Amino acid sequence: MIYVLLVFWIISGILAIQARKLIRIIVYLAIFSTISAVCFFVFGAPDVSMAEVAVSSFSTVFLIVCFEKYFTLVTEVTKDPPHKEKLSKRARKFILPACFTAAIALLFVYFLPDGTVNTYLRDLYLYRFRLDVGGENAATSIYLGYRVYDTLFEALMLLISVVSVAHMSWRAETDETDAHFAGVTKSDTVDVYTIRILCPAMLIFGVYLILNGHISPGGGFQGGVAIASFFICRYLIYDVYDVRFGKIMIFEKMTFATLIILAVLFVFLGVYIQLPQLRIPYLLAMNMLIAMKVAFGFIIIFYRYIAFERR
Amino acid sequence: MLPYFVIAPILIAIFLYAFSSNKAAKTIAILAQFILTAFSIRLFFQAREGELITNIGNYESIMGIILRADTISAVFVALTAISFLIAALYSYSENEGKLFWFLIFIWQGLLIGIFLTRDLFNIFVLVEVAAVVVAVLIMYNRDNRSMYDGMFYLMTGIIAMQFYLFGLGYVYRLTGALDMEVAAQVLSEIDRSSQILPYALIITGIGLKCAILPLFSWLPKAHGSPSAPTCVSALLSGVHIKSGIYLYMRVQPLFPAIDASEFFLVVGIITGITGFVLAMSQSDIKLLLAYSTISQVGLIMASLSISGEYAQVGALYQAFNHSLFKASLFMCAGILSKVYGTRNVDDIRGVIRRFPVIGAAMIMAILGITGAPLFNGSISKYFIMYGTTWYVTWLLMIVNLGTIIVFVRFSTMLFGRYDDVKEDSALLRRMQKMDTDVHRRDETVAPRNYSESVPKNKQFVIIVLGLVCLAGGIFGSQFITFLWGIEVSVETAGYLEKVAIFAGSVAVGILLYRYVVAKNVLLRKLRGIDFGFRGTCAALGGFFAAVLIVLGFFAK
Amino acid sequence: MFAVWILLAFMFLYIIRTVQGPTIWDRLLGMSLISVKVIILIVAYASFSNRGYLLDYALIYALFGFISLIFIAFFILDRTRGNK
Amino acid sequence: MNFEIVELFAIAMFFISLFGLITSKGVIKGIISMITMEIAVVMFFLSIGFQTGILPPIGRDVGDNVADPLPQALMITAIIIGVAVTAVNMTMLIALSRQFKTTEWDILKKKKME
Amino acid sequence: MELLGNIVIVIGLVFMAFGALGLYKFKDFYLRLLVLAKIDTVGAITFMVGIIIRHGFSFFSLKVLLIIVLFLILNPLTAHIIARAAYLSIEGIDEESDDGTGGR
Repeated sequence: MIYVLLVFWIISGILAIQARKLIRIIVYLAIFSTISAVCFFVFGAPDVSMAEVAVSSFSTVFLIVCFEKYFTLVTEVTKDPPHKEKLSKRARKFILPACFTAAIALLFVYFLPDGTVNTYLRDLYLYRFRLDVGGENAATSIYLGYRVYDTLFEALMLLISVVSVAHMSWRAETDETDAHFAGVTKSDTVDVYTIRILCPAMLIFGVYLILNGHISPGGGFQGGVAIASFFICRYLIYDVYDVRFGKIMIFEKMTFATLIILAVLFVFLGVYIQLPQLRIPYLLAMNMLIAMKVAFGFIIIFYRYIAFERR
Repeated sequence: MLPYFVIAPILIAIFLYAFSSNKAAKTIAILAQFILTAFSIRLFFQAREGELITNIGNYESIMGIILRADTISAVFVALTAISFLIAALYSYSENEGKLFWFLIFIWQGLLIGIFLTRDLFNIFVLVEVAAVVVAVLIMYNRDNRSMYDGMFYLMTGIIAMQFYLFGLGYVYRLTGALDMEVAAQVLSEIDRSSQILPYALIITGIGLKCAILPLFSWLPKAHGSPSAPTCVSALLSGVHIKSGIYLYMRVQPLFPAIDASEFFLVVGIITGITGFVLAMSQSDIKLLLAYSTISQVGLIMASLSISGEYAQVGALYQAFNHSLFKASLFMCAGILSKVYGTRNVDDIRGVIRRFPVIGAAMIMAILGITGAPLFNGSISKYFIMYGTTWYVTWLLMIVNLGTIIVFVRFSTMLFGRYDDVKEDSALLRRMQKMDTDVHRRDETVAPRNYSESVPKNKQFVIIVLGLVCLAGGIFGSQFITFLWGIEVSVETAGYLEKVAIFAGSVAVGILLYRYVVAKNVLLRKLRGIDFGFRGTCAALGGFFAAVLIVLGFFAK
Repeated sequence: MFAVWILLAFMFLYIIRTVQGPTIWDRLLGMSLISVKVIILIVAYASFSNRGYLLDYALIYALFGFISLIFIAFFILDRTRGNK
Repeated sequence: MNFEIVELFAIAMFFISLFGLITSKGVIKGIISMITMEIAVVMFFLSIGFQTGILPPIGRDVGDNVADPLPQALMITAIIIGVAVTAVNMTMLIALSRQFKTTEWDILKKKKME
Repeated sequence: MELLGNIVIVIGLVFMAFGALGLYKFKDFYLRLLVLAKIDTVGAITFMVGIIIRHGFSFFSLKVLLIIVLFLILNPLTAHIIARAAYLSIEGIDEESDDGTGGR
C-alpha cells in the first residue's frame, strides 16, 4: 500500500515541478502535500502528518495571494520558444541536466550505506519519556522536553520570518477596506452562511488540538494554525481589515519571550526534577504559547500579504 | 551556563524591539554588547582551564542537547562578541532603526549557538535561521541589487542545508545519535563504505557555507552587496564565514575512517587562486574585498588539511586574524565609498593625504593581510608553512603573491592626488545617477567637508583594529599560546627567510601589477564571471559527485 | 484491507482526471475528490488499527483541505473577473 | 546491498527536485523545487526504521512495532522552518517582481547591475 | 455485526466506483461536479456508516459521526463554491484561462 502511495507521490511531485501555469502548480503542489501527508501517516508519524497538512494549506494560501500580486507586477516574460527546436538546443536545455542529475543519483545509490538501523536512542526515548517529561505522545515530549532548545529556535525562525515579511513588504499608510481580493460578494449566499457556521468549529477544534497535544497527535503548532485559519475564514467572509500590525507584532515578540523564559525556568534550570507534578501543566502552557505565537505569526503574514502592494 | 550565551542576546533583541525607541536602542545595544563581551571573555578564561559541558535539562545520556566550550569554540565565541562590539561601535553614528539592532543581536546569538553546540540537528536549525537573518540584513535597504543578492544567498543556503539534513539522516540511522562525539565513537566501529555517503552529503552542505571553489557564487553577492550596511558586510566576512570553517573543522573528526585532507588541500588551493584572480579583476571596493575573502578561505581550508606540525594552529590563527583585518578593511571601504561617493577603486585617490587616520589603519590592515613581517598575517602564514612539503609551500606562496597583487591594487587608493576637479565630476556623476544610486536612502549628497567629519567612533574603531593587527604580529607566538594553549615559538632564521620571501614577492607583485595586471583586458572580462542560480545548484550536485568519486574510488 | 486497495485505485483515476482535465475547474474537482478519498483512507486505517486519536487527523484534514480549496476557487474567480 | 525501498523513493524525489532547480528558468520554479526537496528529506527521515503496520509512538499499549519518535520531533521543526522560509521567499519574490518587473534568473542577472 | 458492516462498506465503495466511472463518462463539467456533490458524499457517508456498524457504539463511532456531519456540510459546500466560481468566471468553463507562465 505504501509503495502505491509513494508512486503517486513521485508522480505528483514531477507534475508540480514541470507544470507551467501557476494555478496548476498550486493544485499539483496541494495534491503532492496531501499524498506526502498520508505517507507520513502510514509511517506512523501523525504529528508530522498533521503539521504537513497545516503547512500545505497555509502555503497554498500564501502562494495564491502571492501569485495574484505577481500577475499584476511581472511584465517582462521571455516567451517560450516554439516547440520545434533543434535537437542540440533541446539537449542542452533538458537532456544534459537530466543525465547529470541521474548520474549523481546513481552514484548516490551506489554508495548507499548499510541499512541497519541503530535503535539505541529510540529505545531510550520510548523507555524514558513518560518518566522524564510526562504526557503520552513521545514526539511531543521530545519536542517540548528533551529538545526544547531546538524548538525555541524554530519559534525564533517563525518570528524572524514574520519580521522579514513585515520589513520586505510595504503598504500604503492608510488602507481602507476594499473587497478586491476576496471575490465573495457580501450578499447572504450559502457559502458565506456555512463558513460562518464553520468558523467557530475551527476555533474549537484548534483549542482541542492544543489542549490534547500531549496525549494525542497535534499540539501547539497545529492548533495555532487552526486558529489562524479561523482568522483567514473571517477575512473571507467579512473582508475586514482591522488588524493592528504594530500591537500584534509586539505581542508576538512578548509571547516568544515568555516561551523562552518558561523553557529556561522549567527545563534548563531543572525545575522539572524537583516538581514532577508541574510537568503536564508545563506541556500545556508550552503548547498554548507556541499556538499563540504561531497564530499571531500566520495572521500577520497573511494580512501583510493581502495588504502588500496595495496602494 | 552555556545556553545563556545564546539566549541572552535573543532576549535583549526582543527587549529592544518591543520597548525601546530608535534612539535609545543604540545606547542600550552598545551597553549590552560590552556586557556580552565581558562575559564571553570570562567564558574563554574558564574554557582554558578545562572543557565546559552543559547538558541542557540534565537529561540522561545523549537524550537532550549538549553544548560544549573547549578552547577552539571559546575563542570563536570571544571573537564573535568582540567583532559585534566593534561593529556596534562602528555603526553608532549611523541612524539605523531598532529593527537593525534586533536582527544584529539575534544574529549574534545564533552565531554563538553554532560555535557552542555539539548537536548536529541543532546546527541545522541555527544555520537556517542565521541564513534568513543574514538575508534580511543584506536586503536591509531594499534596493534592486541587494534584493537579488539576498534572494540568491537565501535560496542557495537553504538548498545546501537540505543536503546537510539528508546526510544527518544517514548519520542518525547509522549511529542512533545526534551528538557529535557519541556519533563519532559509534562511527569508528562502522566500516568505511557506509560512511562515504553521509560524509559527502554533509560536506557539500558545509562546503557551500565555506564558499569553496565551485560553490562560492553567493559570497561576493552577499558580502559585496553595495547597499548592505557596512558593518553587516564586515561581520559577514569577519565572523559569519568562520562559522562555515568551524563546522568544517568539527565535521572532520565525526568520520574517523575518512581522510579527505588531500582533496581539500587541492580544493582549497584552487579556491585561493581563483579567488585572487577574480579579485584582481574587480573594480568595486567591496567586491574586491569579497573575492579576497574567497581567496583567504581557500588558504584557511588548505592549511587545515596540511599535515604539518603547526598547520592547524596556523590556520586557526589565520582565521582569527582574517576576521580582524577583513573587518577593518570593510569598514574603511564603507567610509571611503561614502566620502568619495564612489566605490570604484580607480576613482579613489589620496586617502593618506586627506584622512591620515583612516590611511594609517588601512595600511596596517593591508600589511596584516599580505603577511608583512611584524604583522599578524606573517605569524599565521609562518606556522602554516612550517614543515610542509616544498610544493605545498610554493602553492601557498603563489596564493600569497596573488593576495599581494590584489592589495597593491587596493593600496593605490592610498596615494596620489584627489583634486577637486575630479571630485566635482565624480559628484556630478553621482548626482546624475541619483535615481539608481544605492545610497539614496541614507544620504542625499555627501557634503564637501565630510572629509573632516568622519565620525570619531569610526576612526577609533578602525585604528584599534589596525593596532591589534600590529600587536598580533609582534606578540604572535605568545598570543597563540594564550588563545589555544599550544606552545609554539618562532625561529628567527625561518622567520627571516619568510621576511625575505615576502620582500621578494612584494617586488614581484608590484612589478606584475604594473606591467601585467593593471591594464589587462582579459582580467576585465573575468569580472563578469558568475555561476548564477542554476549554475550554483548544478555545482552543488557536481561537488557532491566529485567528493563521492574521489573518496569512493581513489582514496583508500 | 481490500477496501484500501480500491480506494487507492480510485485515487489513481482521480489523479489522471486532474492531470488531463481540460479546465482548471476539473483539476480542482479532482483535488477535492482526492482529499475526500484521503480522509476515508484515514478513517479506514484508524478503524483497522483501532486507534481513536487517528480520527482527529481526518477532521483536521477535512478542515484544512477545505480552506485551501475555497481559497483557490475564490482566487481563480477573482482573477478571471479582473481580466475583463 | 542492504537498504529500504522507501528510501529510494525519497532519494528519487530529492534528485528530481535538484533537476527542477538546475533547469529552473525563474524564481518560482526554484521555490517550488525547494518545497518538494524539503518534503523529500522529511520523507527520508520518517522512513528510518519503517516496517509495515508500524504504529505511532502514542499511548501505552504500543507494543514492539513503534515508530521512532525522534525523527518525528526533528521533522516537525524542519517543516516549520520550511514554511517560514517559503513565506520569506514569497515576499522576496513579490519584491523582486515589483522592482525588476521580471523574475527570470537570466534577466535578473543582467538587470541587477543597473 | 461485522458482516453487516462489511456489506455497507462495500455498498459505499460501489457508490464511489460509480462516481469514478461518471468522472470519465460525463462530457460536461457540471455533470462531473455531480460526482463530488452527490455520489461521493453518499459513498463516503455509507462507508463511514459501515465503519460505525463494525465498531458498535463507542467513542470511536462518535468521532466518525462527527466526521460524517462535517462531510455533510463541507462536501456540498465545496461543490457549490466550485460550481459558482466556474459559472461566474468570465472565460467560462470551456477553456482554461491563461495564467501566464511568466518566469517560472
